[in-house]
Amino acid sequence: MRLAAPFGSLIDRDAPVTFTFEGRTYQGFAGDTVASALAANDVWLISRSFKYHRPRGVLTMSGDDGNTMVQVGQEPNGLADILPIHDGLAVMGQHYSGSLVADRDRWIEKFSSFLPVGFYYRAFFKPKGIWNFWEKLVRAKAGLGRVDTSTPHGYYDKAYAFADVAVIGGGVAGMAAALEAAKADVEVVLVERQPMLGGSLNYTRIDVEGTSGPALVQELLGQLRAAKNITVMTEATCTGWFTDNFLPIVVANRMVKLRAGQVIVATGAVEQPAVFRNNDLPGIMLGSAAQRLIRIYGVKPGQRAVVACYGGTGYGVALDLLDAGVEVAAIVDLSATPTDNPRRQAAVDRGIEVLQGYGLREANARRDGAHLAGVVAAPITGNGELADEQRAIECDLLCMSTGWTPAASLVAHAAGEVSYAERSGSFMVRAVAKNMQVAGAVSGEWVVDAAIEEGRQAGAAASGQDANPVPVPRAPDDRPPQPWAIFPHEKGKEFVDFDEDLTVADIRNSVAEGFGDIELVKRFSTVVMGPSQGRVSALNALRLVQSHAGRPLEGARGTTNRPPVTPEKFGHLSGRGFEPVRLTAMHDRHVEADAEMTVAGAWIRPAYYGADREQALQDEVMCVRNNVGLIDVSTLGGLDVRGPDAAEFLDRVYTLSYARQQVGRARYVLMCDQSGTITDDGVACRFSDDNFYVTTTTGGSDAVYRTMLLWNAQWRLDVDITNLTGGLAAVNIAGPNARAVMEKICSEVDLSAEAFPYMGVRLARVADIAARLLRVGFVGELGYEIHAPAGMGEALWDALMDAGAEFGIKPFGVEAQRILRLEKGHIIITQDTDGLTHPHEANMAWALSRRKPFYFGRRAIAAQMKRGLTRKLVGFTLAEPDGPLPEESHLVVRDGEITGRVTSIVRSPTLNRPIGLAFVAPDQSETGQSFSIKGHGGRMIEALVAPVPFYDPENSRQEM
Amino acid sequence: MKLMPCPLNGLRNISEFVCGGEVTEMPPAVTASDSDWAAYVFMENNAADVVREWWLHVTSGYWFIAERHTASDEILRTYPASELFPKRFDFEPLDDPTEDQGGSD
Amino acid sequence: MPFGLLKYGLSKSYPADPLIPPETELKSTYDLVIIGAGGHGLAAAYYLSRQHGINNIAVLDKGYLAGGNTARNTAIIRANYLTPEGVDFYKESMALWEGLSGEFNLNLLYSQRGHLTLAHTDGALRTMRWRAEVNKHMGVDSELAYADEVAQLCPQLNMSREARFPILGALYHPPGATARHDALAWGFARGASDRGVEIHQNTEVTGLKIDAGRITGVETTHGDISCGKVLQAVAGSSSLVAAMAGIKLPIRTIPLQACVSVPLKPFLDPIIVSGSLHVYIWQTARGEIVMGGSTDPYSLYSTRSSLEFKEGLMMHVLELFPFLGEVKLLRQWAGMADMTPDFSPIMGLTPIENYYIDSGWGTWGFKATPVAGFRMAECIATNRQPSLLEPFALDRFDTFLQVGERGAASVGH
Amino acid sequence: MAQPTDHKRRSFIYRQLVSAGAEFTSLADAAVASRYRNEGDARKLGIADLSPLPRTGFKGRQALDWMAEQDVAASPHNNLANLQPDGCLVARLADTEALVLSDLEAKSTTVEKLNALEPGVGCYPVPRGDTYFWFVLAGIHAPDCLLKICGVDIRPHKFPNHSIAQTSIARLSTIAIRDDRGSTPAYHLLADGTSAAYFWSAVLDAMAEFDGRPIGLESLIALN
Repeated sequence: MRLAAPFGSLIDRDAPVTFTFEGRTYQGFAGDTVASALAANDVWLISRSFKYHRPRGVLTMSGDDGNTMVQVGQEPNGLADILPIHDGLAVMGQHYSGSLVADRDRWIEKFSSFLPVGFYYRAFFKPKGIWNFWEKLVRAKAGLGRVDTSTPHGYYDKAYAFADVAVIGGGVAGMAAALEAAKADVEVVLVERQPMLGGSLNYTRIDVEGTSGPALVQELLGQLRAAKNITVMTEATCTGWFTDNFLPIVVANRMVKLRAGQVIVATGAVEQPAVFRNNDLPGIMLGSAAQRLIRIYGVKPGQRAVVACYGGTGYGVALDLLDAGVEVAAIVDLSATPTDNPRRQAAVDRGIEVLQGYGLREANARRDGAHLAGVVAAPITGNGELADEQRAIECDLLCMSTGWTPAASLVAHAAGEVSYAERSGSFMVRAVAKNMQVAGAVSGEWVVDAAIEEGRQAGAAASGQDANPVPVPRAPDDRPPQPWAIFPHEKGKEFVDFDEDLTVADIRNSVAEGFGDIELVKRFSTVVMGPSQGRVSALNALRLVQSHAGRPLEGARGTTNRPPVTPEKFGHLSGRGFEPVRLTAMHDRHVEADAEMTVAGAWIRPAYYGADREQALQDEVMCVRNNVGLIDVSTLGGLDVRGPDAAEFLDRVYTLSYARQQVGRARYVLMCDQSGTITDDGVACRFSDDNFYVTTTTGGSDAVYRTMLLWNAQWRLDVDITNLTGGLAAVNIAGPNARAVMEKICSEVDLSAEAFPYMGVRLARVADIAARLLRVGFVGELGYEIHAPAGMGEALWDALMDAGAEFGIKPFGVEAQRILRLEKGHIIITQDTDGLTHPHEANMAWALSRRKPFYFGRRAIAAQMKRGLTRKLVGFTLAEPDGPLPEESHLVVRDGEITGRVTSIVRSPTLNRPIGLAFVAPDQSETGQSFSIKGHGGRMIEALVAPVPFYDPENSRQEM
Repeated sequence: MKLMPCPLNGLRNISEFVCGGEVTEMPPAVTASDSDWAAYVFMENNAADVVREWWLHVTSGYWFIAERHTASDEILRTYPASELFPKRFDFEPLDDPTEDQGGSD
Repeated sequence: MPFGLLKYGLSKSYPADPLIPPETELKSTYDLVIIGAGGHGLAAAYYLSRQHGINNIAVLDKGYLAGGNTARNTAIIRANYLTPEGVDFYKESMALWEGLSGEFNLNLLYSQRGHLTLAHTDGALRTMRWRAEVNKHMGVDSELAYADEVAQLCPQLNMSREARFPILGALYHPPGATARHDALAWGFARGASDRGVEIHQNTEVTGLKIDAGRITGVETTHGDISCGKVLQAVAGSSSLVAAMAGIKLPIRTIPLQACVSVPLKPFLDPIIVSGSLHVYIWQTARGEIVMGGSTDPYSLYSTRSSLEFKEGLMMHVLELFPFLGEVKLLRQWAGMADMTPDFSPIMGLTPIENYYIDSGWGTWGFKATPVAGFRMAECIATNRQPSLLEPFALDRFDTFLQVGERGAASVGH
Repeated sequence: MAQPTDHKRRSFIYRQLVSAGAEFTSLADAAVASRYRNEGDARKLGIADLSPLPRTGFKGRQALDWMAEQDVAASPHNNLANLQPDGCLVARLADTEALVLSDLEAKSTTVEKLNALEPGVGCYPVPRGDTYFWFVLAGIHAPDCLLKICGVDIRPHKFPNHSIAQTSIARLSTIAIRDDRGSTPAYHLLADGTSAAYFWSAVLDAMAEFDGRPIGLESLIALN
């Protein structure tokens, strides 16, 4: 039922909102959460528990528990108590079979005595493999919300933000901290997860009249509005602390990543439930939850209430209940003796019966089991012990105000110290990281004025106005420590962890199993592992574990607190999902030519042109062999190495030697790593004494470039290295007609074999585009690589295609190139080599200079050769050319032993027979030797070692 | 995210950088024993202590040295490589270089 | 109602048989001290006492039982490695795994869901076929699955050709399994202590006593111990402990992070791994999605969490499963991985006599726990390098002899 | 009206510009998008493609000295740009490297002049006109927009005019130079030309929330 104003500070009664829950239509107001709106409609059953499917409802009203998890549209596990409603919102309960009200899985609880903590470790494993059967049943019952595989990829993004001082928590302590910090000329950001600032003063009652709290908030709000350099973020959740004060803050569909010089944690405290039989029934909630319902949402939390408490807070709850028209049947005060507190006096004056020194034995459910019907209280005779005499009290609402724990997650993430203190009967922040301050309830300061003062001091310290703040002069904390609000019951069902349905016995039994450490109890019992991550269970769990394990509570730590503070959507973490793509200057020409594109790291390249792959490869290969083809090789890396020491530098980096290389010539380059493994290759073109242009493999340029920079930072040679990869478009025009085509558009250089021989390089204009001409070729035909400014790449491509049109020039893709190079016996690094291949294994001893004191891998290669070769890369053909074709990576096997593998194989269009490269044992590597390949279905295929190149062994074609 | 004080670019998110591993000394390239060389290539101090490391600021292609504590992740100091490597380094030549062409044109 | 549970309902006394033995006083001498009460150390103790009758053993840990990588790993078990030596080794491990629940009388939730290692490039496809061929040849069940088969094995995957990194195929490993990582350690702990082995938590080794190249004892925070032999099994601290013995290792210790979602109803059966996207993902019996990726970018002795890890991982998880955007991440954590140059462990004898090492597990030590314990026990009992461990000996690096797993280099687990 | 394909040198993304309704004008040796149908509001937020405009770079131990000898003065500090009398901008990226950007109307001849010379040992030209695309993000929302994809604090009060950030923007290695147009914040963005199409769409995505759209060179010049 709704209460009249001024109750309901957040709801807009002029803005009704219609939504559905479990298919039924309900009405709430703008500002309502799902749970508050349902409560206003007297709907208290919101969810079902994880293990026993017990009815669950509102507990904290602050999103700190997992009792109100619902399915909201395509979002599973939404928290109804903080999830705002809007028109048309469709909410469903989750984790039940049948309906939420009549959950057919309630039977499971009947067997609870057979399902002790960790029961699944005790059974379902005999005979061997049977778990695979049982697991399906367990899995079906486990889990909570459903994920809908048709859920669209929502729009989430991110933004960076910066502040000198970030204040997390917009309660009075946080507000005061922000105001004080802002007095220094610094940027302050104040982050509050609720829609409004003020924190607990928006709902708790700190005085008899219940007016001073709201007044204080208004005053501070006024000052905040006046301050210029404070940015206030509401409905903004800081989900964690990361190194150097990097704070993810979730706002709507964005994750803001706030970098702060100083962080002030003013996140307050979380009220803790009492532990007694049936303490999880709907209708049993925290005192603060009832007050949130009354004051923030204007909802009457029940008709007849009992308040369990100690100290003053609970009496404030009782007064609020009375003001809200709730009958307060009794106050169960757990403290042995009355505290002298005006709110207590007022409650007594207003005729509320106080059961002093009483505890809670049990709660009883309504006949349908879905709501609280009454509680049984009894005098406390010791820690968790109750006298036999007892009082049964009818009520539909029980407010628990029996203790708090600081919301210190951020302090813990920053490796501050949080541990149990007997003095307060709760966790306490003992130490905080540098560049972090704490203020208010999170630091154990409950007195409002002192919390504000503490906030001011934190703000001053954080903004550098006060380097080392003196500890806040606190009024001597005369409050008694929080009571031991755990009352075991012989019949059990006293829930310590609502997420996991764990009772006192479960914790006790975990300790009895030998798990003395809270971390081990967690792993065995899953306590604090559920959706609320121990926010309302860690305190009671630690109390029980330490007492049962006979370990001291003072100074005891809970389980490690890790991010996120509250669950984060994958979408928020992913954001837009930036994944850079590199396209060559001719990319669109390929697409226009109907190329099938393929991903090569960051690059996207043409695999082949046309729809029919087989035909395309055949045509492309034959066009290169018999006519002329054009391939885009812009993805090859290009590095300029310039300076007097350029040759010396290449000598140290690559395995061959370059000191004597002539200007105008290209020479192969091979790079190994320090362990002797081949890592990259290309050619080095010497355009002048102190200028080499070096190419790398596709995707290799960054690594090679970085390696060069790193080593020259140590060698200090007089060279400069520039990565031109993206800046140069490159094509390879190859085939017997390549020269004829080139002569049409490149008149500056004599292209004749004599003037511009194989492995020659020139600078010349091609189609009036300044270019580097390389007479090198991977494909084994007369050919030219043309490297030209990327901005003119498309024009270059067009010019070559036009010039070649009369010859029937065709573009060819990476796949045809792979075939062509294989016919020519060239290896592809990372295809024909692997993570350990050294040059000798790849038949490249010829590429290893023996007159240099150093190149990467020199010593490692020599050392490995002392062991002798263990494998060798050879060319091969098949004994039955028309027999079945093995595939790449099929194994070479001898007497059951793996001696190698096929690295490349193809049925050569040119030679019209299978050819390939394979690793074999050294003693099977002589030309003509036969070896066996284990093909499809394990069928052995005989192969014969063949000399490479397979095609044009005299190299007459590429040198013509 | 951790911040790295780059000598060239100032305080930056560490995701802008690549760690090049500990700064180690190369044994004499020609005269060192195989096992010394193996140790140089494979073995790591991997100490839980302040370690001198190579770091690269990727966008600017700038390698520098950082002194970082590998347990606390605290970066105590960063500076240009020239501070550790002030002058040109040359390898002592092979005593009798075999007369091969090291590959042919 | 399985019989195993009846007794709990019918008897008031709990528990029938405590999982973890009560702590005892630390003695001043043992035949063997095992440094590290994680899965590997406990497994070695278990098999030493069970197979070799050696039980005068103290297993020491600086923290709580199995609180290191045993409690922080990906809980994935597979044998689909690339090299014959690797496959042989993990094959034996899986064989042991299958019998452990019965042996321990403890359900390890060993669950064979099938394991898919996705290939997004033809190069990766080639590597997957290579692994499949080696696996099959060695008697391990693996097959190369092409896109259409992958779509059938895991219909939830985004198989769009338009994806930034389209899925071309996968290495399918039907016996790929998961298990309850903590339970494994408890089983070995109980099994070992039933045979007389002592486990001492919160007992840190601060020094090693070495006399003429021979180990003679250890110094601990609870006093010195003299012993004939010492095994170090301390993933994440291998270099630091080895340094006490004057041994340098080819190891870089790098954090490996992982995270878990809020529980969901079952929607994902197999284990999905993508090397190029650095993602592994599977759903636990509780319904949580367990996810991880590659190791952190630089070495660090810390289990701190980082935001950038989650950001990168979730970006790629959503590429594979675009419909998970509304699902929530519950918790993240980190372990410390000892990375070796050849992505293979370092096990067996060391230059120090009677000092044995079990290290270098990188990101995949969990699945090897039984076999590592079994073979290290043999190594310690016989003081000889078992043939199965030959390829993984520390001295391999002296001669630049690396294990070839680097060929399959990608996110492992 | 000129077409991008009238010239051999073309913007890396001229097709995207055409489909965005660009009209082109020939400038130097290429065609630049001078205006758009349904053009964005340059004062609020717009992005312009200046890739066709002249620019160059020099590297090497002597690079800065050599440029000084040509009366092209780089800033004494790294990561700071220096406006030259003829309107071109010299961005000092390191002790050994600088970038030279033409003025928006390409009146400056500095780039042309420098490229014509042949510096000696220790100073090496780098064809930045080809290695980098060149976009300008301008408007009062430009800082907020950049903060969605850039981790460096480039807000005007923290990042003075002519400051340079060599950083990762939308996960692409980018050089960002603040160079306000009159009172309007503006940032030159230069990065690997082969990723121009990717970057263009990533920035437009980030601009959408501010109703940012492509703008032509004309409205960029008009901002002064």
